[in-house]
Amino acid sequence: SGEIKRFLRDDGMVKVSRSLKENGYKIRQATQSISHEMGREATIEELAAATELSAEDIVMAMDASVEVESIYKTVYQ
Amino acid sequence: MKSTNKMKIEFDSNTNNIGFARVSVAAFLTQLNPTLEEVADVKTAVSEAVTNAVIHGYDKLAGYIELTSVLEEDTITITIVDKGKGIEDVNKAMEPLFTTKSENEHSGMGFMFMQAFMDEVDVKSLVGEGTTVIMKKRIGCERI
Amino acid sequence: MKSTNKMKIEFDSNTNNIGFARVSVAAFLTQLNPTLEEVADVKTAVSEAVTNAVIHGYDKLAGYIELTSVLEEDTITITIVDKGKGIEDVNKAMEPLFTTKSENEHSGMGFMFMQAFMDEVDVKSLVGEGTTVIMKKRIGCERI
Ligand SMILES: Nc1ncnc2c1ncn2[C@@H]1O[C@H](COP(=O)(O)OP(=O)(O)O)[C@@H](O)[C@H]1O
Ligand SMILES: Nc1ncnc2c1ncn2[C@@H]1O[C@H](COP(=O)(O)OP(=O)(O)O)[C@@H](O)[C@H]1O
Ligand SMILES: [Mg+2]
Ligand SMILES: [Mg+2]
Repeated sequence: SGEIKRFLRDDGMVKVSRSLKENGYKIRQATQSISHEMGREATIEELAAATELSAEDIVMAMDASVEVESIYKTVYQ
Repeated sequence: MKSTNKMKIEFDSNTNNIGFARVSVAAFLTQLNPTLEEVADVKTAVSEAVTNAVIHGYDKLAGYIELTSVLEEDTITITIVDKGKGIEDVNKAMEPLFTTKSENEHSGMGFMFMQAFMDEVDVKSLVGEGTTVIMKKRIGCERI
Repeated sequence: MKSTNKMKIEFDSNTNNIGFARVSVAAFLTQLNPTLEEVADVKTAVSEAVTNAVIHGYDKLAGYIELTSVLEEDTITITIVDKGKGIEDVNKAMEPLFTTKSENEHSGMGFMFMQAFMDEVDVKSLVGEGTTVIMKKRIGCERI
């Protein structure tokens, strides 16, 4: 099944996010630039559009306990 | 007008599940297009309520926690139920700094956080039967 | 030895809830300390199974979906139940490229994804009664 997985991924059908840390950085950047532009806080839909992440993945990436859990996973990637 | 949507999660009383409950509610809440601050508010309130169910409700005993979440228009209602030991005096329990576990890092601020971050917090409890916490928050009213 | 932990989520059949289901399972799974790739595998499989329940099981009708997740040792078992229309021929349905909804962007690859990303996939279905998908994955075996 390893080969099928690789094929499906290389084909772009499945996206594997690089790391939660990287996503966290993208989200924080987008939060800042949107609030600067709009003069108010960014909504999750605006952040999803700006980062190309799903809204649920954004809330998961921003959850501290999940980030801590995943520290060594960034090494793995 | 937004339609109604409902979810329910049930899980073992286990400190490991606090993060799971918090993230599940946050993921469900994204449908109301909240800001990250609104998400953080709800997550904090859920963490406090679920922590109370695990630490005080069931203490070291095994048990189930049930969390229901309903989206109606722009409001999220979250109900957290444990069948644990219950609270003798709810009004007193909700006073800032009141705690029955001062030995540990329990500061007696849990209910205060829930009240600060949600629009409404309602607690029903019976000794020996368990505790139900109902919290509501309107999303998006700080925008415009 | 790791102890057992269990959660159950129930939600309306609604495409908006697919993301919620996926992230809830991912958040629960973090307890087994998975790699990001393992998390992505499980999220993909859950998305496919829940999408099938919404799109094929209930089609446009209202209904509930139940997802149970159990952690035992280093293995996660996920069970997804719908009470929708059921599958006539499960073996045929599981063949790559088989789909009963070719009009839309349904490519008939859902079951293939589940099988590729999980270690075991078991499907039970009865026409008129609904469908149960049970998937298992051992976490951490690609490390060492
Ligand atoms: N689910 C519950 N079951 C039993 N007792 C509870 C529950 N939730 C809160 N309590 C009681 O209310 C008190 C105050 O709760 P809280 O404000 O969260 O402070 P803390 O958790 O730091 O003690 C707790 O010390 C406990 O006695
Ligand atoms: N939960 C379900 N209820 C009813 N039918 C289903 C269900 N899941 C799958 N099926 C049937 O199996 C077929 C194959 O599913 P899948 O491999 O996911 O491909 P696709 O969803 O792209 O059609 C579907 O087209 C449908 O006929
Ligand atoms: Mg507390
Ligand atoms: Mg499918």
